[in-house]
Amino acid sequence: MNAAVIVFPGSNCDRDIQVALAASLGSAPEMVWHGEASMPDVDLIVVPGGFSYGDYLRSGAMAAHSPVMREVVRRANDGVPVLGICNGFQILTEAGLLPGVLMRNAGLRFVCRDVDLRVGENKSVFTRHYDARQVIRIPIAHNEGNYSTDPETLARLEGEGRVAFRYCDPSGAVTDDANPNGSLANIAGILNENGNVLGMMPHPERLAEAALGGTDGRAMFDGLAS
Amino acid sequence: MKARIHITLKNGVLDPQGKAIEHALGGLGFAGIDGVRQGKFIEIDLAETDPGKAREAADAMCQRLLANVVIEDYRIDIDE
Amino acid sequence: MKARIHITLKNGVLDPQGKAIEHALGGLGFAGIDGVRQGKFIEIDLAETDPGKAREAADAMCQRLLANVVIEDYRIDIDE
Amino acid sequence: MSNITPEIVAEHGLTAEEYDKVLAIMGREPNMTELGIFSVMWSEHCSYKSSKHWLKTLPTTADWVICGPGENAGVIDIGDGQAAIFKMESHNHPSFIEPYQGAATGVGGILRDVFTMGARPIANMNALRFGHPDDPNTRHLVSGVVAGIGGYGNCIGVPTVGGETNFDPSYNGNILVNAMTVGIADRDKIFYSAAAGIGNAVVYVGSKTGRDGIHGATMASAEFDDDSQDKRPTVQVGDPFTEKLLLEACLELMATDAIVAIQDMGAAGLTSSSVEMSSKGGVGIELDIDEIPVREDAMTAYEIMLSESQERMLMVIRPDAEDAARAIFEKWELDFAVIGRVTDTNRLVLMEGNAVAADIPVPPLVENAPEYDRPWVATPPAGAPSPVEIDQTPMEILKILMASPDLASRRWIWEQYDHMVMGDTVQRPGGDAAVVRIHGSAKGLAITTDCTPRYCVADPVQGGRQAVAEAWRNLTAVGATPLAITDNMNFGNPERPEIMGQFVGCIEGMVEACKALDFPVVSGNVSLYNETNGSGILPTPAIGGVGVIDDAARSMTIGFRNDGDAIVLIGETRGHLGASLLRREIAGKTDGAPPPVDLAVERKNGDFIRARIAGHTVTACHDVSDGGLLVAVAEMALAGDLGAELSTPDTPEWLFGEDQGRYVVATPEPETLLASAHEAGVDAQLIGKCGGKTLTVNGGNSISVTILRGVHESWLPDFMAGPA
Ligand SMILES: Nc1ncnc2c1ncn2[C@@H]1O[C@H](COP(=O)(O)OP(=O)(O)O)[C@@H](O)[C@H]1O
Ligand SMILES: [Mg+2]
Repeated sequence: MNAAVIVFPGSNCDRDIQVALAASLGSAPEMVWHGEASMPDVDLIVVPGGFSYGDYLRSGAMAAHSPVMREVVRRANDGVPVLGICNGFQILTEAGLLPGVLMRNAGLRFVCRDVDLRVGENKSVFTRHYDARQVIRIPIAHNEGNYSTDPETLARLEGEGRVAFRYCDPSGAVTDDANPNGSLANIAGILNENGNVLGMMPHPERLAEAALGGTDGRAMFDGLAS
Repeated sequence: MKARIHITLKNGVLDPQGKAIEHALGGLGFAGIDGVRQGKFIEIDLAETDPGKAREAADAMCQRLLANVVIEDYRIDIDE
Repeated sequence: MKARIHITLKNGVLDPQGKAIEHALGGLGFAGIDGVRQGKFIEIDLAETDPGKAREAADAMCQRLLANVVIEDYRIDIDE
Repeated sequence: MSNITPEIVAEHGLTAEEYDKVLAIMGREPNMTELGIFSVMWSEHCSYKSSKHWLKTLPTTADWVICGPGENAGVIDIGDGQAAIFKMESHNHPSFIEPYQGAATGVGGILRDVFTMGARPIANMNALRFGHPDDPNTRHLVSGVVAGIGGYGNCIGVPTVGGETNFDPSYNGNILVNAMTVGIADRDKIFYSAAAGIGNAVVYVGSKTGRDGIHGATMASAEFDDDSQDKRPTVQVGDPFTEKLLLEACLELMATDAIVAIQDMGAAGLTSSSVEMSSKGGVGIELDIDEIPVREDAMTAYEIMLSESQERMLMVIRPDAEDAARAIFEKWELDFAVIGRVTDTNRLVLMEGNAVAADIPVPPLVENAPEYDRPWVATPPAGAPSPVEIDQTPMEILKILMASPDLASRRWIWEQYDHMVMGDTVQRPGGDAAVVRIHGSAKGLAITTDCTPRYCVADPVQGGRQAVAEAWRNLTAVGATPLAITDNMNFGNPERPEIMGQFVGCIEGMVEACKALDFPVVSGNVSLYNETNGSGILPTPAIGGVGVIDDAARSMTIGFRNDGDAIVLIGETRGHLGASLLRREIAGKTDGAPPPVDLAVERKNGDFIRARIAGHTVTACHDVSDGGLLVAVAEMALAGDLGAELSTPDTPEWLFGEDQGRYVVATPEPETLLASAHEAGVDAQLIGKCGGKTLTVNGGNSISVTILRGVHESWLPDFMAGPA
């Protein structure tokens, strides 16, 4: 199992995901600079968190046009699993791999804290090591994680079981109080039609080790490894 | 030649910043505010001298990068 | 009545966003760009019906909240 | 006929005597550019002319100190061939004028100070002081400063892991924004600023130069008055994205052997960096003004030399390495320009085409910089505290204190900071010290910032001691070995003897504490003239402490863990209420001497605690500071979401006295702990046990942990939700 992590100018969670993947996959992923037009043959592509191009203009907008993204889109369409975390999620929506947009947090403030997430279906390669509806604790750290889309798209996401994670309370109840950024239907992460592209605002790589306060993120990477 | 571009959220797309500004203005005691929308205003200096060509270029820039046409409308004004 | 407000960085104030946008447009192959500045465009619907009063209100809003007058200039247009 | 009128000299913040020195050094009348260079180099901010005399008395050495004050940041040996590099710096005036950008560029500046020396920044801290919550400006300033610190640190991807925040009317017109950065480097790969190699290229990298912050350095040394608004155009805008690129490019280049010397461009930009590099290297530097990357047209030599545009660096490069270096900066899409050469003239020469725009002998510019032993008067002793009448029960008092501005939870602040990025934050904000693991190892650094200004104003010497001691205590409380400090001396107008007396007193106390605790000062910063219309801030010597812990994952936390654990108080309780929080919040008084710090006891108690934590005999530990014993216990109950029953005298003195050198610990084996304390001659007593959902004193007066959490957590968010 070998993976690639795309590095953009301004990415800053690239090393974090590299460490988390290495722990689960047993081998360090390749770090691929955004300027590359080609990419090694890999079984997993991760678009990491951070502030690509400073989040200037619109978060993810400029990175979505990097040369390497054309290749990422091609591989995604060939069925290669692609995981976008935080800024990576924003980039995947801007690149058209996932529907909807991530707008400014409803509270207009950056939010960094652990949140409870309710897993949706657990059929995808990303969620298969979780139980369906399991409640997990994962940190968020973003300014623009307020997911929004049109009613038709939302209906499809819901109908096709493509809402991978929702913000919830510790008991798993999806409430407004548990929604940290105003996201539509408390959406924290979504899948594409084929289920091989996942975008999520929370950072599973940040709680994948007991020393850092939790391991709920680890199951995602173990699931990808197996 | 200058392209002056207004990028605004499509009608129906909710605007958290606009909402927050409206709320904050209320908090400051400003009354009679029926709505606030926040957009972007981008000015681009172009070497191009032909207004038609300049507009075409600006339009392409909006389509490719400046606007997210899923949720945003844009308006381009060219002034010599 | 509508107040249309343009908020732009004062001359000489660094505009990191404009700089980055200019750079990205270059990367997309757009040539002949001599500069990009990004500002805000805010539209406010006001119950006020007197243009003068509306402008006064909008000006107060800019001073108190909308514009950061330390580094930004603003322009107000009132249309009925 | 002379171009340099006394008015121009005054506008440049130079006194007549100082200008006479300039004339003597130059042997002629300087031109405007030269005058500008002298004015920034001799400003309080760059020359430390009022403080140098006293800063020299600070202890700065220890076996583990690799580089003390004088370079961009301090460097200490943390073992395994690695060094920790850190410094704290103020951005007070700019943050008052434009809170977001002022605070953001403050963070950007301190980050550069640290990575200039070859370190990768691994943590940021921030020590903030705001005016009274009721001051109409306070909310706006808090919101802008916090957003600015987060905006810069979050974007560049360095975790902001802690800090401190106080509110006091004395800061109404002069908030304090002190930012600290800690970085890690290989101890044999540290970079310094001394230029060398006659003929070597002087290279400019980073952002282009604009008309940003011209005279920021002199402004940072000028007392505020009501027309300070006019000084507004000097505010600079931060570009954290460019700084991130600059950081990566510099570290990439530092991995090669291309760099002879490197210096960030901070206050006074190109001027101080080039003067610094030539004076440290005992060489001259010749710069070609036309080669300097500029952002605006028609910039004069004066503007270019005094500009404080951010995200810029100056380097001296090996001749053979120029192309390789250029390639790295081009990859990161940053400007890279050879703007001059190292010369053997000991002069700073600026060429504009073939014309000489400035020509200054560097040694006298630096060595003859003014240095004042300003007159000072010692702060009169505060005397015995007046009695405080109290009719509330202990728990009523506790509720008020826990919801008071200086004790309420700072969650609203730290949740706006990415405190986890880089994946090594073992202890997040909320404890006594942050603990950040050194990447790829089990070892960690503990980091804290501390100062109690109300103590410093009542008795500067005790206040100076206490600030250093509390930092040492907070590092100890997580189980770390305290190694060294950086300081940020924030004071009023040093030309007033009573203010200078506060400065001298605080330094004296710091010197004593640093010596007694083997806790040397390796870097620091001074911010004077924090004064509006003649009224100064509380003396605020902010201390940033760094310690090391072998196994970060085993660092101690403040939360009660186990039902039934015994609670033991370490350190003697005399019930000192002078200058206490209880006095201020409950009795509305601020009088009385602050609690004295017995440094010998401080050390004995701290060493005892550290040994117990290392021996795994305690399950929670928290030092006793603002608000005294009951507040400390309450914070431990909240952090662990577990109540406690105390059996202690329930007098205000006992429960809320702020006697120093104390810790509260929880332990399953109190007998062993008390016995070893007795052996070590450490004052220790059993004061209760953990358990339940309430906090109770002597089986009577009690409060539910949930209610306590409510008031503690809600003050700051509620305050900030008020009208903008
Ligand atoms: N401005 C700030 N930014 C981040 N964390 C802060 C800030 N102010 C306070 N904190 C955190 O809040 C906690 C309590 O602060 P403080 O009362 O100063 O701790 P102590 O009394 O142990 O020095 C600490 O963990 C500190 O790091
Ligand atoms: Mg403490």
